[in-house]
Amino acid sequence: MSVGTGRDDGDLLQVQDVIMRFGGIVALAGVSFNVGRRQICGLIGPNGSGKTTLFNCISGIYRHGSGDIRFEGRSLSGLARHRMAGLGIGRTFQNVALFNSMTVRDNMLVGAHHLAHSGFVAAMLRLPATRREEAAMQATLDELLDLLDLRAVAERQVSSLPFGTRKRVELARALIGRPKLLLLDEPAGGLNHTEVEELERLLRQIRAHFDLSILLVEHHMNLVMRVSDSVVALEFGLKIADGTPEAVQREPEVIRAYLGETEAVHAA
Amino acid sequence: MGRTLLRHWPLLFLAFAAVVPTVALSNYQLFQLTMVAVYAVAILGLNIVTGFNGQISLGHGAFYAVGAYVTAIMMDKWGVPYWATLPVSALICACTGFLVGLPALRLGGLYLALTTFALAVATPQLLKYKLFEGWTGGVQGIVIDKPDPPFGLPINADQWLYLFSLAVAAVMFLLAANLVRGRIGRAMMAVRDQPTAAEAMGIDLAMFKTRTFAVSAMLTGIAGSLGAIAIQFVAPDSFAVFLSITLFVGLVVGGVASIGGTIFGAFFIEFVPNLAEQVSKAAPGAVYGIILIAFLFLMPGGLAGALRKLLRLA
Amino acid sequence: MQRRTLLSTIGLSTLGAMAGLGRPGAADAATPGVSATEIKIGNTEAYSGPASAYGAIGHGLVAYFKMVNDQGGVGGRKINFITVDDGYSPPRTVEQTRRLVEQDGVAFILNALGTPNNTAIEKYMNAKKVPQLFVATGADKWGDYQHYHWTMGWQPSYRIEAAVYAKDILANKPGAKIGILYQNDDFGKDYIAGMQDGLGAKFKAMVVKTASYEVTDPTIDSQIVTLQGAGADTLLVAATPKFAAQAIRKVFDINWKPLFFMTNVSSSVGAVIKPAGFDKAVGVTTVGYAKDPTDAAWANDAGMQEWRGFMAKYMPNADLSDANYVYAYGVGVTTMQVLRQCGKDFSRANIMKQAANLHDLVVPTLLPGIKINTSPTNYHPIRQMQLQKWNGKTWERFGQIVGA
Amino acid sequence: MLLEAVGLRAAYGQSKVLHGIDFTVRKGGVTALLGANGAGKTTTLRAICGMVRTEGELRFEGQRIDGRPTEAIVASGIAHVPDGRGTFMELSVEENMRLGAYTRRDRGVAADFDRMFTMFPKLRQRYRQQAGTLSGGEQQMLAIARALLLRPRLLLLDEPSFGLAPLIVQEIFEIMRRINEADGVSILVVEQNASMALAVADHAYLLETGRIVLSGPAADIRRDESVRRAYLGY
Amino acid sequence: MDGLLHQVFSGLATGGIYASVALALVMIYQATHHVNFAQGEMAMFSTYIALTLIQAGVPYWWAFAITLVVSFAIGAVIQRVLMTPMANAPVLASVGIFIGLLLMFNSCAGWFFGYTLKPFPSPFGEGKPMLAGYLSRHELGSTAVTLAVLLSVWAFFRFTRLGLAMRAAAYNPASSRLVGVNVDRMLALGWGLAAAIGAIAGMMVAHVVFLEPNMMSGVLLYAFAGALLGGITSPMGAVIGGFVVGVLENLGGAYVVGAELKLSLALVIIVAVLVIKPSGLFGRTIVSRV
Repeated sequence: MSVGTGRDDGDLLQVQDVIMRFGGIVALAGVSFNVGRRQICGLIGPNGSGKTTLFNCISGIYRHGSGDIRFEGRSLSGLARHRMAGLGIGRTFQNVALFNSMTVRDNMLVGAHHLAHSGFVAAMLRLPATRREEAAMQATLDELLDLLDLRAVAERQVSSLPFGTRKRVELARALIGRPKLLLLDEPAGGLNHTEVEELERLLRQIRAHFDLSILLVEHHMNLVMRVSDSVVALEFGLKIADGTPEAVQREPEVIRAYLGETEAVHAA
Repeated sequence: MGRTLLRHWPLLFLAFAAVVPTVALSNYQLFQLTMVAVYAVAILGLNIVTGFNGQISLGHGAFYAVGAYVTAIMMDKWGVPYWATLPVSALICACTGFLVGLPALRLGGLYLALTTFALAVATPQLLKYKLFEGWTGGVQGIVIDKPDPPFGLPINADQWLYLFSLAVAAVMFLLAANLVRGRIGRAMMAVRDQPTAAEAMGIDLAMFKTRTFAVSAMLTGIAGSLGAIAIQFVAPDSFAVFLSITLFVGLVVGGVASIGGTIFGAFFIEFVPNLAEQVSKAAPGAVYGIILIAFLFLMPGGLAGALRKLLRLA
Repeated sequence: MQRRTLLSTIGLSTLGAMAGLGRPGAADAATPGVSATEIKIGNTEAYSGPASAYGAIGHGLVAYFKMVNDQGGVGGRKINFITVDDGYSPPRTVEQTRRLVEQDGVAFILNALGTPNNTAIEKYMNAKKVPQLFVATGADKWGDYQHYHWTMGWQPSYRIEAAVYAKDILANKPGAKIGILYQNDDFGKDYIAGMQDGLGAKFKAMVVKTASYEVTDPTIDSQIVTLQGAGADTLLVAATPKFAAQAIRKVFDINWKPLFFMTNVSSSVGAVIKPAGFDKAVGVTTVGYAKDPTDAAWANDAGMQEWRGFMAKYMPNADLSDANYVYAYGVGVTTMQVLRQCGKDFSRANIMKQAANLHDLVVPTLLPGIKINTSPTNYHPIRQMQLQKWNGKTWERFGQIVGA
Repeated sequence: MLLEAVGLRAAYGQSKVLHGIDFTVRKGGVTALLGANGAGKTTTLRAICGMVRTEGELRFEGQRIDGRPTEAIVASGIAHVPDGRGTFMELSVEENMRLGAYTRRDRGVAADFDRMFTMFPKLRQRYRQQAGTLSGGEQQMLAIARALLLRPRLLLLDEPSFGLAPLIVQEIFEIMRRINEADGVSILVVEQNASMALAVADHAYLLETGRIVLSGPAADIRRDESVRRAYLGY
Repeated sequence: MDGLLHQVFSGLATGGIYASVALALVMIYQATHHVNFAQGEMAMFSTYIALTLIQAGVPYWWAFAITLVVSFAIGAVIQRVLMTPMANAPVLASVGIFIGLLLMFNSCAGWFFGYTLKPFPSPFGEGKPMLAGYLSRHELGSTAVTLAVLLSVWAFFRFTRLGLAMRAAAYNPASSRLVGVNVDRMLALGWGLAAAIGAIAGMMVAHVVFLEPNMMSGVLLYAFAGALLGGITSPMGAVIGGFVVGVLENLGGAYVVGAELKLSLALVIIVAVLVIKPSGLFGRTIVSRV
């Protein structure tokens, strides 16, 4: 099952020559790369190199200038933001963007919003179809609560949870929508070594279990290099390297612009 | 046992509210309770859009007025029975709400609040506008008849009006509760809490904001219709800006985003002005203001917020 | 836990009962509100809200009936005057009126304020056959004895007043080009209707421009400019005091010198002429029916001395320039006449009958020569008035007392 | 001792976060506060600045500061770079920096501005720009500059490496060292990246669920592999 | 043509009134990020204080100065007593408090000072109208006062350390404390200054519309409109917005829709402008990275 096929065998995500300007500043100066199916792709680069901008272009928050972003062969240009989820693109946010007044359970259920279809009238009348949809959502929800170890806090309001747990809730919220591509914005931020190792396991598990691709923006080199199938490095809105983790971290440009000598050695 | 009772408290409340007052209270007191039911539905409408969806409206009196006028005009000009005007009023108010909601897509927070406030101020002048005068009766307004109890029920008109309003209110509360409890309600709150993330979850902000406005206007409009039937009179002066402010006060003291709190808010706006007036004829406004401030001072989250806190401690 | 919910549920319901404070006791007399020792009279007033300036009328009536009681009451009974706030909102007027009639069981409602407010209760009052006496509004509709037997006005109607101006214009300035500034509500629109009555077919030709304003408007400067720009040489201002005073000043400031008619509502020397400026108002014409408390002409008038005596004793702190107290006194005097005429029969029917049976009643606060008359086919107690012009110091009456 | 905490407890509403901890910051030293998420590290910094309700004793340069309002504590010489950096997003870089010097009335402010520009050349370029448009690294630099403009004697840093690229992280830690050595500013740093933190710190405390479970010279902790594996996981 | 000019000038005069109240709204917004619905009523109350002083024989400018001080104190006290405990309450509860204050001030003014219309003196003298009869001396004078207040407010926020601290406290209280700003004092100062600016507006307005308890209810709405149109973050914008609303309203009322829809027309224009430029004509759009 797929949407707008035609090039279904190609890569899941194709970023082609994307240019993005804010006023006079060029944030992305023609970036291209692909993410294959069931791949984990790491996106690295110094702060301000355009990672988050690119991320936001893919998820539709920014409208890029020229170039094209294709998902399953279908162009995302001009597509409304709320359509992304339906196509199969899920995401998390750098600083965690949960619905703070709601419980963990309700937060996750919002993640499944696009999977159901009943509208205002049906909801007000609580038609059987609506009830069936609700029940279906609950089943997936239970599964994820266990997988991400959130069952104990399911009824808690998210604003009362510690940062690390909130990050997991956000991940769960993205996963319940059954994405084919998961965009993760610094999932390791604020986690210590042990927690990062857990995250690494979790990412592999998720890929296997949900059969999806991940685009990972992350500064934590150990994580990126260990978990990614391919890595793309940006600087000043330009791609400076693209390839396997090993190749990219040996790239002199990457070392100069991003890693610095010690980190390169350390990560290796 | 306790939990079951708790879960069914709306039903118990409804049964209690239907039987006890009808038997025990005078016609005048029943009339007051009728108005409480009316205001409760009006505040409920406001709560949907402001409490659950986070779009602050200070102009819901306008929708109340539209509902009231639709009913009054239909009864007066075309002799439509009172109950039959409700669906029409609901539809027209929903459309009006949808249209008002369109600019709301671009205007956030404060700007929306003040724009709707301006709408509230402009409402009487629009109702008086000469082009509509043939229908609205201009400044004179419209006097309508009080409904008699149907099927030869052995009750008087006030008792019937109370039961009718209560029944309509109960249905509205049920619809609203269904709405906010399910997928749509969660999406409404998601839009309020974190619009960017909501959009990433596949929620169409524009669609949600305008439709929420429509539902909200529909509820408040139905309240307007009921209010017109109960008061038997509509005139531009009945829908001055203070009506919108009153509804807002009801929302805040009842508790934002609380369905049950709405009922308390309605009691507050119905009875506190009378209380204030009994305290001082010289400055009832000051007494009302002080009661309001004192209340919010003690319970900034409204009654619902205070109860929630209490339950959490217990 | 469920007990708390239940308790709060009960709490909510009892709140309703509390505000009403018990049910009315079974009536022991034939007429509700009338016992061997007292007569209950109800009144709704705008103590809060946009029209709270008129709250003075209610306070004045309270003081007046206190005086009556101090003097022994009427027919061996004291007056129990119950006045309540409706915030000038018709729905609340309905509610408060029902409280007065059903809960407090008043014999009748006196001098309820506001046209929309009285309209809201008119049907109810007549269905219940409770007198709605001397309503505090000058709308023309309050004389409709055929349809509303239980509802009666008091002050001269705005519409008749406007017709008086129209006749004056026709007589003295037949070629006038008239501009009208009116408040966009029943009050203002009655003046348009009255001008139509008075000018008849010539209305279209003579009225060159009408401009309305809303009570929420901060100023009416633009409207005055518009009327002047339309070439009007005669101006009728149907505005409440604040806007009337603004109009007088703006007309003066832009050096416009029209023949200037001003509604009686805004003829108070203290509240309109003085703020606007004594010299700026010279030439303004209005009709009067009551004496102005701030007009030097009545400094030694016996009727106004009586009023001042009352004010000094019963409202020592009140603002003596507020014409609402004069108004209240006049209403009080009229009401007492009705009650005295009732003799021993204080049934609602007899109260209404006597209210419609006033003959040449002289009220000390009304202009000399103006008398109150009612009959079963005349529900306009005050129909007479007299034109008067501001001469810089006082209102100078001229011409005959006119009545419709 | 520059800063001394005795039996420090802190709570948000009903939930207690710190259960009575003792620690000190040596004058001229760099102290690291390590531990997992939710251990209470950030809360400790907030407690020092009077941003949460506390019990116990806090002394800065011998004076009791617990219970005093935040702005008074700050004015006494403690600068705090909070988590999330606390940038005034809506204001310009210039205004952010001027706010940093808010408590100062001496004539050295202009010179300090220049010093900041030498230390963080990016800030000079972005001087008139709205701070919300800065990248994460630039915001972190702005936050540190803002804190230094206060001329503090103690600098509290909450996760200075958060969201930053490796090179920038190195740079930030380098700057930390310079501030400490050249300007004699004492530093208390909270950091997830334990290896980095231990590299600059001279003393470290390890927090676990609101209690100090380990403390000692940073060099010892760095060397002790069993401690590293057990508590720091690397 | 003459009529048109006349309408424009009359609109400018009324616009000046809106502008002066709009400035008070900008002040409180910049300082607290609230829109104070009671601002107009507080200004009205201050004006009564001024009138009481003048009637007691205090010279105009002395009364003016004392009123500013008293109003400042009232504003600061309200902030301290009412708003400080509400700091962590939901926004809507604060709006509720503002409504309560509005009712209180309005009702108390009627109670203390009566509802009778009162003339309020102008410091600029009565005299003959100026500018070929288009503007009265007071209208010119009060416009000058409005512009002077604008200049002070603008300079205060732009150049002073206190102005910066006040804006910072409104945007980000926690960070402000961390740079040593006493946030509570800033909020109280903001309330005080807004009340004082409101008092100036009230004293200028009262001469034109006459003093009575409901004097400001109409003005406030138009002042809101002006502030929103110009951008509530910009003192300059609010003043220009006030003038624009005054003129637009007059021209629309006189030539387009007739006076009975004046307000509705103004409303439509404002919504239209805001839909195109949501931060107002002169408001800054704040960019923030997601």
